[in-house]
Parts: sequence; C-alpha cells; structure tokens
Amino acid sequence: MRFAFTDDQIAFRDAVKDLLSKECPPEVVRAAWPDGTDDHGARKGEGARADADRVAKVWSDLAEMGVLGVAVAEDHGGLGMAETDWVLLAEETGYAALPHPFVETACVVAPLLSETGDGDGVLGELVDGTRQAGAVSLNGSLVAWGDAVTYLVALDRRGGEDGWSARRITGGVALGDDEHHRRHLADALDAGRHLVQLGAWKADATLGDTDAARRAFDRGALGTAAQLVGLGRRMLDLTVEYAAERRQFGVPIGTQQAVKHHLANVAMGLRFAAPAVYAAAWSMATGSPNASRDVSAAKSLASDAARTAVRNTLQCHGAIGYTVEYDLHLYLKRAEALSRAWGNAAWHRRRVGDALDI
Amino acid sequence: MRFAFTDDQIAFRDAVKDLLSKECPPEVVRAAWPDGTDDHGARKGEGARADADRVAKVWSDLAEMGVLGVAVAEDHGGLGMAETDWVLLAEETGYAALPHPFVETACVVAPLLSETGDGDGVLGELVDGTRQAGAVSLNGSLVAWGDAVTYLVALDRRGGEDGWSARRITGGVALGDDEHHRRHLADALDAGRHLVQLGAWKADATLGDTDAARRAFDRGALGTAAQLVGLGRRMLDLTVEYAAERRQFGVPIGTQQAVKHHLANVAMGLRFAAPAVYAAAWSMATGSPNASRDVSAAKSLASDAARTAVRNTLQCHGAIGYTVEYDLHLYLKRAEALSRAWGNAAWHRRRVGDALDI
Amino acid sequence: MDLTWSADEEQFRAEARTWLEAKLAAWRARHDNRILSGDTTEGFAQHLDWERTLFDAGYAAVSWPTEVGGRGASRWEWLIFEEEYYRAGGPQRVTQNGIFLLAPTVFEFGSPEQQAHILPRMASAQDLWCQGWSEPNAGSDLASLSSRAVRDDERGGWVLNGQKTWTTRGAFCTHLFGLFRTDPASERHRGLTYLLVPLDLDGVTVRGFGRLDGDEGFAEVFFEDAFLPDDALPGGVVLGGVGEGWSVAMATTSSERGLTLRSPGRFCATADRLVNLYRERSKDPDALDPGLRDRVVQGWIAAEAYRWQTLQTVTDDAEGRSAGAASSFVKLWWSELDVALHETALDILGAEAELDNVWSKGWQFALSGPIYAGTNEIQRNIAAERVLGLPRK
Amino acid sequence: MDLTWSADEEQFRAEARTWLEAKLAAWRARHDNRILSGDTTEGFAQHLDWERTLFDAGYAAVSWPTEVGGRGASRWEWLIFEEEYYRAGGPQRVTQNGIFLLAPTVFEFGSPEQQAHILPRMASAQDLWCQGWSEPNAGSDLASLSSRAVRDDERGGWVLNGQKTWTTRGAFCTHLFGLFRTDPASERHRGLTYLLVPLDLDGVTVRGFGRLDGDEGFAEVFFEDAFLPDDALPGGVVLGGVGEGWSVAMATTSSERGLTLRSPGRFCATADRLVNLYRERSKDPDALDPGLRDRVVQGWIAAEAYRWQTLQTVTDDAEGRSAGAASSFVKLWWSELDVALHETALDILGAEAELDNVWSKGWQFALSGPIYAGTNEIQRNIAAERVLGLPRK
Repeated sequence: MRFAFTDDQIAFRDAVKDLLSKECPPEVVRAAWPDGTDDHGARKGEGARADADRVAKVWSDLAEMGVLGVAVAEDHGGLGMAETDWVLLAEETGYAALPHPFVETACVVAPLLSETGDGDGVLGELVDGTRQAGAVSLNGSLVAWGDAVTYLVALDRRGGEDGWSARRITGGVALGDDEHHRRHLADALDAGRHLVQLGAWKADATLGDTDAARRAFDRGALGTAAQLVGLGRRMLDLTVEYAAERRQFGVPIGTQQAVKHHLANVAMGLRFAAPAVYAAAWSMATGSPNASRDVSAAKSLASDAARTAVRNTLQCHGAIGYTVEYDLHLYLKRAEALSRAWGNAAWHRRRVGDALDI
Repeated sequence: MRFAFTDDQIAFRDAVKDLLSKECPPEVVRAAWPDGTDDHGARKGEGARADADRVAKVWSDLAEMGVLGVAVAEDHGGLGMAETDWVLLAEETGYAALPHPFVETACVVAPLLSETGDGDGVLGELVDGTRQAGAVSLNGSLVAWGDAVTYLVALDRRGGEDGWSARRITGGVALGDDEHHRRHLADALDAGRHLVQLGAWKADATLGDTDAARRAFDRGALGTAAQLVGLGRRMLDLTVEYAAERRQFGVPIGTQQAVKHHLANVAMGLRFAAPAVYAAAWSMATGSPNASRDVSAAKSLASDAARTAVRNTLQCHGAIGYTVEYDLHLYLKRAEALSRAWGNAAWHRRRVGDALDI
Repeated sequence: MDLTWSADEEQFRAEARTWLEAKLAAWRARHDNRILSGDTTEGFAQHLDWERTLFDAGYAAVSWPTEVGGRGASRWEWLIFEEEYYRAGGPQRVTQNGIFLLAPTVFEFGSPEQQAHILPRMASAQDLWCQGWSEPNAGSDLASLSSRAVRDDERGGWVLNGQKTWTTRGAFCTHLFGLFRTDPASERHRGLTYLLVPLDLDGVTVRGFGRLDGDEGFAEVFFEDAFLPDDALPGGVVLGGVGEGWSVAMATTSSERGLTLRSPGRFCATADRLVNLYRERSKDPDALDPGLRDRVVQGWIAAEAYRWQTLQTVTDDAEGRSAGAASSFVKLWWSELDVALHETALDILGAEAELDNVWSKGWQFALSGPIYAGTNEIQRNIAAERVLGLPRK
Repeated sequence: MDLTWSADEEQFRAEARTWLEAKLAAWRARHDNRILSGDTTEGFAQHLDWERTLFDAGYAAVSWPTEVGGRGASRWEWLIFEEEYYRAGGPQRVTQNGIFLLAPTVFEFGSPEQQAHILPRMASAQDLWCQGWSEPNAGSDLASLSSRAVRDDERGGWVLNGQKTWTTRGAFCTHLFGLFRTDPASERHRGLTYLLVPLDLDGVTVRGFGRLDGDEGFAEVFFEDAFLPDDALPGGVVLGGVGEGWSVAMATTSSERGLTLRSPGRFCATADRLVNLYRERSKDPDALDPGLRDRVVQGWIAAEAYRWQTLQTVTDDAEGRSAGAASSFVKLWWSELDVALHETALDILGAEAELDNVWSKGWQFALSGPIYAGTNEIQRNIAAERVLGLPRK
C-alpha cells in the first residue's frame, strides 16, 4: 500500500505546471475567447488580450514535451504511460484553464486509437500536436473546440455497462462536412470552450469493443474530474489572495468568519475529491473491476467540489468577481461547464448506485 | 385581500399563550417523560421534575378555555371555529411542547366526529377534556400518547386523493384490547410523546366520506406544521438568549458571525414557513380546491424549517445543548419527531408535485 | 384573513393581462422577434421602446400618482401588475434603478419642484437614472466612500472628483444619483450629500464594462473637476439637504433591500416555467435524475412562500405594523431562491445547460443576487443583530 | 502508487475477521444477546468484558508495542483492523479516550516508568481513563480553564480545586487526565499542567448526567481540596513537566482531531449498512422518496473519499510529509458525513425513525460530532487561517 505519486510523476507534473504558468497565464486563456459581440450583443470575454499566437503555442509546447502522447503506446510514438502518470497533468491543465481539448485528444481519443490500431492513421498528428481530436459522449451533441478538432469520436452507452460503443463521426451534417455548421461557434457560458453544436451525424465504423469504449469514456470523465480539481484550486488561490488584500470595514475581508468558512468549505471539498480522483486513476491503470465505479465516484465528488468553489469564490469576491475584466470568470465558467460535461454529479452517482446494486 | 389575523384571533392566541407559559413550562414537559430507565438502560428525561398532576392540569385548563372544542360545531358543544381560528393555538402548543395529543384530539378527531354525527357519542368527552383521541395516518402504527388515548382513528390514502378513508380502530390487538400492548410505551427519541406501537388492528366502520377523511388528514398535517413553527421559535428563543450570555474567548458567542448566520438561517426558515401555514389554514377554512396542496406546501416548509432549527440551535449551544439536563432537548426531539409525523417534507412535496401535474 | 382579490382587482388584472399580451407581442414584432439584452447598446434601445409603451398606458410606474406619470394603483394592484408582467414574460425593466430606487427617495425627500420635474421624465424614460453608490474601495462597506463634491459658491454649484463603479447600466443612462463627500474632514457616514448628476457634464467620463455574462451591465464613472451647477435640475441637485446623504440614501437602500425591487411575481413566474420545463422533459424519464422532481417542487413551494410572506408584509405595512430590518430576510430568501430555481433548471437541461438560453443567462444573472444590495453575509449579520438582537461585539 | 494490500496484510485481515466474528458472537451470547449502551451502568460492565476479550488477543491496541499490551501492528494493519472491527459490528470502545487520546501523549511525553505502568493497565482495561478538559466556562475556549492545582511540597503532591464537565463516561472511569492551572498568576494557555488523577481521591466527586440520548455519557467532576500525591502513580502524576500542560495537551487534541479517533472503517461500515438498508426498503418503491437513492450513494461515496484521503495521509505521514493543521478538514468531513449518513437512514425509515434503533440512536450520537473535539466552526477557522493562510484579525 502506497498512496502517493512517484518522484518521476511529480517531476513531470512540475514541468507541465511550470510550462503552463509561463505559457498559459490568464491573458492567454482570455485570448482564446472569440472577439466581438455574440448574438445577444454581449462582449463576453472583454478585456486585455494576448497575442493569439500564444494560444497555439501552448499546445505545440505541450506536444514537444510529450504530453499529448502520454497515454499512447511507445510503438505509436507516445510515452506509453498510464492514468496515474497523466492524472496530475490533467489537473494542471484545469488549473491553467488550458484552451484546448487536452482531455479529448490526449486522454480519450489518442489512447483509444493507440489501442485499436489507428486505422485512420491520425495518431502521429495527435501526438505531435498538428491535429486535435474531439469527443461527444452520452448522446451529447456539443463539441468543445469544435472549430479546431478534425477527428471526432462518439462514446455512448445503451443498456448498461456492456452497451458502450465508440464510433468515429464522419458523415451527415457533422463537423467539417457542412460549411454552415462548421466553425460556427454556439453562444455559450464559457466562450473559451469554442462549442460547436453537432447536427445529425453518421459513423462509418466502431472503434474497438465495448470494453475499450467504456474505458475511453472513463478516461474522459477521469481527466475532466482532474481538471475540475485543478480549476477549483485555481479559484481558491485567486480568492485567498484577494480576501487577504481587499479591505472593507477597516479590515481585510478574509478576517471575516463568513469568508473563512466559505473558503474552508471549498478547500475541504477539493481535499477529499483529489484522492478519489487519484485512486480512480490507479483503478483504471491497474484494470480494477471497480474502475468505472471509482471514476464515477471521483467525477461526482469533483463536480460537486467545483460547484462549491464556483459559488463560494464568486461570493467572497463580491462585485469584482462578477465582471469579465477580472480573471475569476475564466476559471469559474470552465468549472461550471465541466461539472456537467462527461456526465454530471447525479449521473455518476446513479452509475455508482448501479454498481452497488441498489 | 388581507393577510392578517383578526383581533379576536390574536386575543385567543394570547390567552392560550399565557396559559401555556404559566402551566406548561419546561418542568411540566419534563414531568411527562417516563421515570426510570428505558430498555437500553438510559434515563432519558433525567432532571428536575414537576408534580405529575400539573401535566394533567394543562389539558383540563385548555378544555375549560374551550380550546379542545374549538373546531367542533356549536350544537355539539364546541366553539364552531375554523382553521384560521385554531392555527395560532396549535402553534402555541408547539412552542410549549404540550405533552398531550392536541392536534389529534382537537384538530383531527373532534371536528371529524362533529362533521360525521358522533355516532359513538364521545365528542362531549373530547371537548370537556375527559377523553383524549389519537390518530394514525399513512399506514403508520405509532400512536402518540397511546397510553392515554381511548378513541383512535386511522386516516389512510389508497390510490390518490380520492382514496382517503377515516376508520375508527376498535378490534385486533389494538389499543386497550390487549393488556400486553396497552400502555407499553415504545422506546423512542421523544419519550414525552408516549408512543405506543399498534399491532394488527381492525375497524368496524368508516367515518364520513373520502372528502371528510382527506380534510381530517390535512388538519392533522396543518396542526403539526403549526406546532413545528412554534417549536422552531422556542428553540430559537432559547438559543438567542444563550448566545447573548454564554462567553467564550472573552466575548459572547453571539458576536461570532458563524453563530449569527446559523441563527439567521433558523429565523429565515421560520419566517417563510409561518405565512405558508397561515395561508393553508385559510385555504382549509374556505374550502379552497387547493387546500390539500397548500397544506402540503406548509408542512414541507415547516418540517424543513424545524430541522434547520434542530441542527443549528444545537450547534450554537454546543455541549450544554447535548445534555438532558438542559431544556433544549425537550423541544428539539419533539421537532425532530413531528418533522416526520403526518408525512415528512419529501412526502408532502410529492403530493404538491402531483397537484402540479408533474 | 381574506386571501381573495376584489372584483375591481380582478378587473385590473384582466386588463393588464390582455394589454401585456398584445403589447409585448407587438413590441417583439417591431424588433423582428429578436430582443437583445437590455444591457447591450442595441438592446437598450429596444428596451427603451418598451418602456415608452408602458408609459403611454400608465403602466410604467403603476403605483405612482397619475400627475407624475403613474396610474395611482394600490399596493395590491402593483403586486397584481407585477404578477401579470412576469407571467407574460415581460423583460427586465431597464428603468428600474430610477423607478424603484431613486423615486421612493424623491417622494420622501424631494421638493415639489424636484418631484414635478424628475418623476414624469423618469416614468416616460426621457431621463434614465443609474445608481452611484459603490466605489472601488467601497462595496459592502458603503460608508467608506471617498468621491467628493466641493462647494463653489461663486459659480453656484459643486465640483465633483472621484470614481464610482459597478454602476448598473451606467453606460446607457443620462443621469446618476449618488453619494458624495461634501465635508472633507468627515469620516464614515457623516458629511455625505445625496446628489443628482447629469452624466453629460464636462469632466464626467463613463466607461461601460462587462458583467459576468459579458453584457455591458456595469460602468465606471469618473469625475474629474466636473462642475455640477445648482440649476442643472429644476429644484436643485441636492436631495434631502447637504450633509444628510447617509440617512437619505438608507431610505433608498432599504427600498432596494425590501419589497419594491423584487416582487414575488418574478419568482413565481420563474417557478411556473421551471415546472413546465420539468413536465416537458420528464416525458423521457431516463434522461432525468429522479431527485429533480423534488427540487422543482421545492423551488415552486419556496416561491409560493415568498408570495404569502409578501401578502402578509403588505397587509402589515398597510395596517401600520412595520417589518423594519426584517427586509434582510426577504433579500436572503429571494436571492437564494433565484439561484436555486435556475440551478435546478440547468440540471434538468443537462449538457444543453452550457448553451446560452433563458435559463443559463438567468443563472448568471441570479448569481449577482447574493452579492448586490448588501451581500447575503451582511444581510445575515443585520438580521441576527437587528431582528434577533444578538450582540454586535 | 500501489493500493493493494500485501499477502501478510491480507493474512492479518483474515485472522482479525475470523476472530472478531467468533468473539463478538460469544460475547453477545454471554450477555443473553442483550447488549446495552456502554454509557449506562449495566452496559459499561458488559463492554468491559469485551475490552478484556480484545486485550487477551492483543487486539485492544493493535498498533502498540507488545511490551505494553499491544500487538506491534503497523499503521496499515491498524487501519485494516478498524475496517474489520466496524464491518463485524464491533461496539464503540469504552476505553477509547484513554487509548486514543491519552496514550499518544504518554508515548510522546511520558517517562519510561509512566509508560510501563500506565499503558498495559490501560490496554487491559484495569485503569479506565476519562478526559478532563472542558469546564463550565471553558468549552470551545479551552485556554480559559480555571481548575487549579496548588503545590504542597510538605505533603509531596498537589491540592486540586475546581470543576470539570462534559467528561465522557466519567461516571464509569477510574482515572482522569486533564489540565489544571498550577501558576495562579497565569492567564490563558500559560501556567497549566497536565495531571493524571485517580478518581478515588478524597475530595473528588463524580456526578454522571445524561447526554442527549439519555445515556449517562457525561459526568461532572468536582475537586474540593483533593490531595493528589506525587506517588499516586509510579513515575509521577505530571505528564510532560509542570507548566507545560498546554503544549502537551495540544498533542493529544491533535490526536483527537486527527486520524486516530475516527478511522474510515467506522464510516465505511455505516455507509455499507445504509446501502443495505436502502436495498432492503426499496423493494417497496412507493414507500421511498425517489431522491433517497442519490443521497445514499452520496453518503457511500463520501465515506469512500474519506478512506482514500486517509490512505494518502498515512502514506504522507510514513514518508515524512506531515498533514499538520489539515486534520481540521478531516474532523469536518467525518463529523458531517456521520450526520448525513444517519439522517438519510432516518428518512428511509420514515415514521419508524422515531423509535429507538441503531439508526436513531446513532443519529443522536452523530449530532455530537460537529460539537466535540473543537466545534466545526472553530475547525473552519483553523483550516482557513492555518492551512489557507487567511488573516486572523
């Protein structure tokens, strides 16, 4: 029994953390927000913008570091690592609110293709960062970074855990097929996610068996859970700093018990979600029969912890947090979006309930 | 439109409040707790005891004031008053944690018999206080003050709102028929409720139609909701007083924001439950088609408000509230018991959902 | 107790309902059924058109006397109108900060000349008022504000310096009402004056900026030696006396915290829509979490409780039993209810919740409720201290 | 990361499981399958019988060295034993305040002579220790205590005066460990001494009183010129030095707040029983609110999260990465989890919840969790200040 990461895993995490803190600061996250007004007339991401080239650079830097191929077999050009190796990296991409489909590309599609033979021959491009992958799950139709992804997979479940399927989406009014649907970003809460709404689509073939599909979905939920923990920590860090500085009634607001208790609750949720996320990574990495149950437990805890963080950190900021000029909203909206992506907390609890046979 | 009680209604309430504050202080509530140890070896109500005669006296005093016949027609010897007249009285019996079946006798069974002809000829005794009535509802089998009541009604619902029935329980191993089951108090959370567990029973006849039965149940839920509001207010009063006096860290604990917020939440819950309870009384009194829905909304709000009061007032007291020597537990346990009696909050919300056709 | 409406009131309701239905449809049609947020440049103009439609029918400020642009409706009729307004899907009132926050203060503290000038122009949306309370260092702690007005007797007016911020719809308004420090030696809530300021003065700069949802709902207002002449408005620019700003403002603030800004109609309408959403979506029960029905009903009941509580409060008020500081409970209730109703809707919508729609936009708006008009933490302090009597220190 | 148990550990688990099953059944049979609460006079005697059964097999304090009555088990084995103990339905340990609160302090601060005397007698339940921390005016504010011990060099000992209260199981214990003010001029946390006090001294009066559930779980302990001779215990009655009481006590308090008192086994077992209760009751789905399943699963997951978090903490501890003040989060989590698990069970039970049973008694017990060992409000302050670094004042 040893519940801790190896020194190598920590070192890799630290390297990615360093890279993201330099190359993906708030102004880069902000630069990924679309310019101009949306259909409602609002300028959602308004504020100082970084050079848009920097947005692309983060992704190629990550590719260079090998991060995008972390879960791809070595003979496919990856690092051949397991969930326990990348879960901390996913957490850091959450902390940075990385404006790219890291989970979909590196945690879901690339390892799925690596496992099922890469019949479409795209794995090399996914690993070297020249192509991004997307994934929709649970009959969803919203593709994150749908204007950029050029390889799209649907992960669905029909009739219980044995009914999982992974299909490549190719035809119909799917991504890229139809100029009207292509690159038209939906107006959404987190415009930095570049959501594209998928129309009716078709699939030409199934990728792998039901087990591979289930594991692909579980990796998506796990990676998202890790990102939520990272996002929660970012919101907490921002708020602790603000609460120590901001003065009202002659004292820093952080001296107020109400503020302390709000933030203690945020920290508590994250402190108990994180080990569950790491344990789920271990269950996945070791092929535990409880892997799906553990992933679902982790995602529900992480979703709930992130939502507590959203509510409490906004409240502790007050009006300044309620503006798009201040950075909090970048992380807050990502967290709110991801808390429902890949199954919300209640969906995952129902799955745990099924596993517990109740 | 006028959402307020009449001067007469307030005056009657004040008279009952005065009576109960004199005749039903905590030591009288405590005197109603059984002496000695229970089956687990615990002495649950331990502490200073009042003369047990005082327990009986409150009931006869209430009878003398006409309170027990408040909802009985004048030609049956009652005051012929409506729900809006007695809802505040019920609230006061909650505030006092009156150790008698006020709701069952005065709000449920007496008006039911008054309406359905009093075939058993017991109404006079119910009104003059020489007999107490009990009621079980929703397939329940626990009779409050089951050692004292000698007229027992079952109110059940089968298959929706049209399936209500009111039956007098007479045969089987019911109350009073069998020495073994009679007066054997069940060990329970609130020993002051003198719960008796009913065995298999039979009924000889149905009292009134389905509508009369439904209204009898609704009056039970309404009276209990009012008692819960009263109990919540009592717990709040006790705690505000304690928090202003008790000093820790050199200041009254009531200066701590955490204590303030706990108690503000208690007060808020009660402030919004109370009008819903009064509005439900009005709906009942005027035969509104929404009466059952309004009663259920009121009971769910009152149950939730009382539970918040239970949790928060205990927490604000700390260890002293966690003893049977201090009075808080008398009200706290009654509130916890009544929050589930006559349908818990979730049951009543399901009933409101049915009424909303969802 | 009588919880029924009189025949006259029912008549008032029926008229309002018919009128709203027709006029809202016509308004939408005039704008190609594409109504933008009132907190954007284009949307604000659409909403002004709606405000003038309301005014023409005497519905802009139903409870005001007809002389100043209202309809002389009773408090009860006002509640009825609000119920109908939100039931019909009427939009947020872009004039609300004037009508619901400034106007009560003008009625209480304004001179007859001020009332005669300000109120009709406000009701008709000729003058558009925004609130100048908060400053960068004075949010929850309003008494710490530092924007100052220096008397210039020679020119006959005030010289304004400082900055206001989080000024709702400031970028679209013509006038600002706010507190300025007129006694430079004063501290906290002393030495403040309530001033009425046209925003087109030289030295006043308004910069709109985005709220959480990106709408330009906020503005910063900068005052740099801006000269405010005494005759900028007929009857003068001081409301309620020099140095009296705090107590005058508190009257407005308690309006903001109290009944007027948030009538139950808005929340009951939202709750009804939530019930409808659930009814629609539960046709496919597999897609919904079974716990959601309970949450929907809980929201509906809480909105209903708010309605009952309001009817009780209005009665008490009419009969001289004032609620006083109890308005803190009201603000806590509606603001947390609004978040809960929208959060439940988002959970029903599932993945769709991420897309902009009435519920997701409404959720973002609801999140401001526990913050503005005194954070809910401060409201809980007030409730505990002033209503329950817990010790301050 | 390796979340599997070694073959030796699995062997340890299997032995414990077999032993517990057999011995618990035998113990219950010895008492006619009528086990009373350990906090009643009759029940305490039954539980002492159980404690001695544990001791005889080396299971009373598995992680202690064998020389002082333990089994020399690793921290991991201790966790395994606790899991098996609660899974088997083992009773609350009536010796726990000695074994889990005093013993860690004796290991850290006790002289070899004190250790050799106190620990084996504690493990074997010959001496039964209760905690003398709280006083009527010193609950959450422990540093304000005023019970005093005056040095009497002539007689060679201490004269005790004052009162302790809320002393768990004080009425059944033989010894008390607690803090006494030995420097009369001192204030707050200075000038205190950690004393070990036999309760049969002249001048010591113990009065048991009822906890919320009526069990005599609390006692008041009165000291009236009670003389505590230095040789009342071999090695002396002072633990850790005169005047050092506060820092010595904080070591114990952090044990109380940390891992040792509340191993995840207890909550995982409760969660498993809750799952079983739901499975049983959901056979009649009409009787159950559909939202209950979600709450059951939520409780189960939270218990599981506690287990993972504990495994992480034990690893960190073993590898020298101390959790420090983070134990406040642990106390918050398990105490609120315990209430939630029991509340959910009561809601499943419906009307039956009112009757005494394992869930309703457990619920009352759970309500003490957010209060004792530092209220949850104080724990949140500590977590915010010491872990997050928010300013104290």
